[in-house]
Amino acid sequence: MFNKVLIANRGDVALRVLRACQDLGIATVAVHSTADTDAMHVRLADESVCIGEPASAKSYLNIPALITAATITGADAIHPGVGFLSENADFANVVDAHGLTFIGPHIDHIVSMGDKVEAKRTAAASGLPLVPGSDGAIASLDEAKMAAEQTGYPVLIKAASGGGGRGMKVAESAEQISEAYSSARSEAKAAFGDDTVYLERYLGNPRHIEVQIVADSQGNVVHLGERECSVQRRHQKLLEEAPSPVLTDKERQHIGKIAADAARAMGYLGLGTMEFLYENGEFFFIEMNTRLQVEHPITEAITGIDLVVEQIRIAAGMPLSFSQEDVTFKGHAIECRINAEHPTSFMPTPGTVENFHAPGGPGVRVDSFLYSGYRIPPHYDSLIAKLIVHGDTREHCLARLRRALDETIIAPMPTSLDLHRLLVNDPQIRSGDYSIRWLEETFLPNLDQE
Amino acid sequence: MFNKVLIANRGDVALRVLRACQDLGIATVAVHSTADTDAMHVRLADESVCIGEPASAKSYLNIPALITAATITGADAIHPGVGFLSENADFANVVDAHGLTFIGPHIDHIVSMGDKVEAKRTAAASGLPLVPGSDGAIASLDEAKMAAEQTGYPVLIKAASGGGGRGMKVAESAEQISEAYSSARSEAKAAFGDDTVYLERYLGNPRHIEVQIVADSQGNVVHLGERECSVQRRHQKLLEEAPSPVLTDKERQHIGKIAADAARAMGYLGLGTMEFLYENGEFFFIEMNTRLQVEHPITEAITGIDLVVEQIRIAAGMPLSFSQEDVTFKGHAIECRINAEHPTSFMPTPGTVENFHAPGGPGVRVDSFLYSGYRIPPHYDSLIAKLIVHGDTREHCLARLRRALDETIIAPMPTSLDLHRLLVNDPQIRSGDYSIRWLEETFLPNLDQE
Amino acid sequence: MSKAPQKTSDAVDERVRLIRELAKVMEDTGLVEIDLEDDNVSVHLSKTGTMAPAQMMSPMMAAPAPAAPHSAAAPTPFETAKAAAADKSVPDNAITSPMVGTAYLAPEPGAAVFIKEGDNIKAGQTLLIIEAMKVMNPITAPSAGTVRQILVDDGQPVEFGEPLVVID
Amino acid sequence: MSKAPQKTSDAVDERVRLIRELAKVMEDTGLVEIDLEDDNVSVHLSKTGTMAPAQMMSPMMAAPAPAAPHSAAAPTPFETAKAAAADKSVPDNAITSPMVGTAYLAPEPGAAVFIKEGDNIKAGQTLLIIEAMKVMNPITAPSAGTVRQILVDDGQPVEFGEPLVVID
Repeated sequence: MFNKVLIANRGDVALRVLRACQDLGIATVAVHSTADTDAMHVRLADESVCIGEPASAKSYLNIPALITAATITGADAIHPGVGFLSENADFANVVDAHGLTFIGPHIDHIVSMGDKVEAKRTAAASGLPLVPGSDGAIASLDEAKMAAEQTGYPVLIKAASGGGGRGMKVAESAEQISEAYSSARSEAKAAFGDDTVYLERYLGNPRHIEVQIVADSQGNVVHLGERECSVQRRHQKLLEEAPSPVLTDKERQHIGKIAADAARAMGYLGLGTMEFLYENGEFFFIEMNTRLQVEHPITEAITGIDLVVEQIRIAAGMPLSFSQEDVTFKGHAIECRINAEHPTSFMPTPGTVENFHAPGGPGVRVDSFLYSGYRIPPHYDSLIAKLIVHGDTREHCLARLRRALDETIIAPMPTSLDLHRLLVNDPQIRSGDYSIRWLEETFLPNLDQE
Repeated sequence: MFNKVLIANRGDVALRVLRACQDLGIATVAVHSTADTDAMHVRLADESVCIGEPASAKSYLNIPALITAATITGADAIHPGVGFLSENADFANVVDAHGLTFIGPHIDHIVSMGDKVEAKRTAAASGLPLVPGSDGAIASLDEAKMAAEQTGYPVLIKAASGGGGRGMKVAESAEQISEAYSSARSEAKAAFGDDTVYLERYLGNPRHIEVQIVADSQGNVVHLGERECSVQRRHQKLLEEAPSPVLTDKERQHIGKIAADAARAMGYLGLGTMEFLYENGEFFFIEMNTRLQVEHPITEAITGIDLVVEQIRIAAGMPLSFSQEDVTFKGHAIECRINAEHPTSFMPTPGTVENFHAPGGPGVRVDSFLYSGYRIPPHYDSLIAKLIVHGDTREHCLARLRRALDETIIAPMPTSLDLHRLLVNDPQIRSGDYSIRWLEETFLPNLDQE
Repeated sequence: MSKAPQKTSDAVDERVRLIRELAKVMEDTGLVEIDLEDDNVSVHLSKTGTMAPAQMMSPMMAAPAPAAPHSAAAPTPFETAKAAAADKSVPDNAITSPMVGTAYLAPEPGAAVFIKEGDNIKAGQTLLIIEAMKVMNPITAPSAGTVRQILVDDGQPVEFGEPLVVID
Repeated sequence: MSKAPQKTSDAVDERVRLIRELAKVMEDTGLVEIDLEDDNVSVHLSKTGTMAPAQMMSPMMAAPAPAAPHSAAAPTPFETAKAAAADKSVPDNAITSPMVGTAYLAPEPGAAVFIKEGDNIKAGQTLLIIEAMKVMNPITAPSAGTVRQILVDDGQPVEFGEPLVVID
C-alpha cells in the first residue's frame, strides 16, 4: 500500500480522497492555489503545498508544479480526483515517468475513451450497444428508407457537417421519411454548403443511466449497478439516484453484465462508468468516464462499498475485496448537488459562507468542504456540497431527503438548496417519471410561470 | 399509523424521534421548557408547546402539562424518549387513560423491570442467567464452603445489610474461604451491627455487554445483536461499539437467542435492552431497560435497521418489518458520546457554542442538536452530540473515527471530544482489551500522571 | 483618557459624520456592506435584514432563527397565538399563563365573560380560567387595576408563559 | 497621516468619495464585491445579500482557523518553512518563489553561494536557483540593492509564493 498520496485536485473531491486516505492510514499531501489556502482539505491534510496562482492553468493544471510537489514531499502516488487532470493522458504519463503511481486506469484507456470516435469503436468492439443508424452517408431516399427500416423508427436524419440542431429532421414513421430526407438535405445544403446526411435512431425522451464498474489488476471485474442521472441542466447533473426508478431487476442484471463484460474485454483497470441513454427498454452507449464520478456516493450507499478506498487499493496492486456475488443492493439513495448558484437563475453566488449547518441523523451523509466563515472562491466550479441520503425504499429515501434538506443551512448566499427543496416535492420526481429533457423542458419553465 | 406524535423529551433524543417521525411522514409536536425555546428540535417540529420552567420537575417531568399539550395539539401518541418519563409507569398509565398511545412497552414490564428484586425474579423466570450465589444468608463456614463450590470461585462474601464495599471479602479459591467468611462477618458486625452474610460469584474484571431486542404485538421477537459498553465512568457510558470486540459468533448467537427467548417468555412489546456482565465466556444479567437506549445508533449502523422507526411502527400495531433470519450484521460501529464537560476533569461546560462543525464523508453519522450560536442550557444533562462511525472492520472503523473526530469542531468550550481523541489512539481501545473498570482504574489515572 | 475634551468631541463628530455619509452612500447605491479601515479609523457598516426580493427564496434566510426552517405548511395553533401576541406588542407586565391549557373567558359557555377591556378590577378577582386535564384553574388578578388588554380568545390553547391579560 | 481636525475632515470626504466612486463602479460593471487595500486605506464593499441575523455568529469569522485542527503529529517540511518564515516577520517586499521546487543557494554543491546577507547586488544578478522537475530556474534580482535577509536554506523545498530573499 502507498505511504503517501498527493491529491491533485481541490473542492469536494479532494476532501473525499483525503478521507479515503485517512481511512486507509495513508499520509496525505494537499496541493492548492493561492485562492485555496483556507480550503478544508488543505487544513486537514498532513502536508500542503501551494502550487500557483488561482487560475487553474497556473495551479491545478500545472503538471510540473504537481510533479515537483509530489517529488519534494516524497509522495508515492497521485490521485487526480475528478475533472482537472483526471482524464489527461499526458499527466498520467508524466506521473508514470517519475516513478509515481497514477491512481486511475491504464493510460491507453484514457486515450481511447477520450476520443469520441475511438470510444464508440472500442465500445462496439467490447460489446456495448450503440445508437443504431446508417454506417455512413445516405445517398438516396431508397437508402434512407432501407436504413430506417433496419434502424427502426423514429429516426433522425442529420447533416454530416451539422451542429446546433440545424439540418436535423425526425421521421416518426415510414410516411415521414421522404419529407424528412429531402428537407434535412436542403437545410444542410443551405446551412453548411454540404447536403451529405446520415441517419440514426431518434431518442425522443431518453433517460441517462450509467453503470459503475470496478476492475482490479488481476482481471476481476465487477459492476456495482446503475445510477439514474436524468435530472440535468445543460448536461450538468443536479440530482442522481440509485437504483433507477424505472429499471427492472432483469434490465439491471442485463446492462450490468454487458458493462462488466466490456470492461473485461478491454482489460480495464480501476473505476469506470459507462454512460447510456435508455428508452423503451433499450440501452445505447454514450461515453465512458475513466475516473471517479461526482455521484459515486449513491453507489456507495446502496452497496456499502467505499469506492475511493477500493480505487486506491486497486492502484496499489491489491485484488478487489469482493466478487460480483458479494455485491448486494440495499435500499435507495439520492444525491443532491448543491451549487453556489441561484436556485432558478443559476447565476453563480461565490462569497463568504457565514453559516453552514449540515443535516444529521440516520441515513444522511454530507460531503462538503464548507465551514462557517469559509470564502467560496470565484475561480472554480460552483459545486459546494453533496447531500447523500439513503433509505429502505425510494419513498423512505425521499422523506429523509426532504427532512435533511430542511435541516441544511448555507447562508447568506442563494444556493441550489432551494431548487432541491422544490424538486423533492415535485410530483414527477416523486413518481420517478422524468427524462433528460424534463428539468429544462418541463420543470424549469413551469417554475417561471408561477 | 399515527397522524401526530408528541415528543415528551429534549436534546438529542427529541431530535432523533423527530427525524424518525419525519421519515415516516408523521406530524410532530415538540414540547419544551423556557430554557429550550431555541432548541433545534423545537425549531424543526411542526408545532411546539412551551410546557414550563427550566427545572425538569416543572416541564419535562410535568405529566399534566405533557398530557394537556398532547390533547390541545391533537396528538394521537406520545414518545417518551430516553430518561425523564420514559420508564415511568404512572406516565404511561395516564397517557393510556387519555386515549393516547404510549410509544413504549407494556406498562407491567415498566413496573417489573423498574424494581431490582422483581426484575431479577422475572429475568430468572424468563431464562436469563443471573450471577450465581447462595439463595440467602450463610449460617456457617461449612455452608459457605458448599455454596462456594456450587457457585464456583472466585466468590464474594457480602454483608446482607451492607453497602459501599464494607463487609465485602473475596475468596479466590477454597484456601481463602475460611478467612474471607470470618472477616466479612466481623466487618459486617462492626459496620452494620449485623453479621448476616451471603455469597455470590465474584466478577473481577467484567465487561458490560447488552443485547438489543425488539418485539411486536403479534408476538414476533428478534434480537439485533449486542453492544459493548464497558468504557464507563461512574456508570456513565462514554464510548460504545457493536459488535463487541471479544464475543465469538457462537457467543453472540447464544446470548442473542437467550435474550429474545426471555422477551418472548415475558410477552414483551417494543424495544428493550438486556444488560449483562460478561467474564470468561459467561453472561450475567444485570437489568433490562424498557426503552430506547442512547447508544442505539451503533446497532442501526451494523444492521441497517432504523430502531426508532420500528419502535413507532410497533406502537401503531404494525408487525416487525423483518424476521431474525433477515437480520445480518455488517461491519463495525462505534459511538462517541460528546458531553459539554471538560475532557479530563469532567466539569460541566455549558454556554454558547460559537462554532459547531460536524464531520462528513462516508460512514459518519452525527446526532446532535448543536448549531453555531446555540446556547447549551445549564439545566440538563451534558450530552450534546453523538458521533457514530461505521466501517467494514473494527480497524477501519477506528481509522474513520479518528478522521471524524479530527474534523469535528465544538468551540469555544472544552468538551469530551478531546477525551475521545485520546481514547481512539489508546493501545487498549485499539486492541479491544478493556473492561468496565479500565477507564477509571487504568486510563484516567495514567492520564493524570502524564 | 488624556485627550482634551475639545479634540475628542471633534473626533466623535468626525466619526459620526463619516458613518452618516457612508450610510447615505449605502442608501443611494444599494450597497449592503462597507468595511473601511485606515490609520485613524476602522468602520464596518451592514444593512442586516435588507435583501433583494430575488434572493428571498430560502425559507431559513427569511426566518429570524439561525437554525432550520419550519417545515409546517400551515400555521399551527401555537404559532398563530404567538404571532398574534407578538402583533399586539405585549407589555412586559402582562399576566402570563402558569400552565399549558385552554383559556376560557367565561365561567361556562354562554355565560358573561369574567372581564372586559376597560374594567376596573380588584386584587384576587378571577380574570379567566385555564383548563388543563379537565381541571379548571382560575387565573386571578395579582393587584387591583384596569384591564388594558385581553390577549387571548375564548377557547384558545395557551402555552406556559403566554401573555393573557394586561392590567395597570 | 496628519491628525489635525481640518485634515481629518478632508480625509472623511476623501473616504466617502472613494466609496461612492467604487459603488458606481460596481453599478456599472455588475461587480458584487470589492476589496481594496493600499498604504493608506483598506476598503471592503459588498452587494451580495449579506443579511446574517445578529444571532448568526460572526465569532468564527474572527477565529483565525475555523476549520479543524491539524491532525499531523510532526510538522511537515512546508509547515516548518512557513513557521520559520512567519517567525522572521517577512517584509512585504520579499522576493517570492514563482514555483514549487527546491531552493539552492549555490550553483553546485560545494561552490560559493550566489549571495550573502549584506551584499550589494545589481539588477538581474542571480540570487538563488529553484529546481523543479530537474530544471534549474535562476531567480534574479528585480533591481539593484542590498541583501537584507535570505529566508531559505540550501536544499530547502519551497512552495509557490514563499518568501526567498529581501532586498532593499
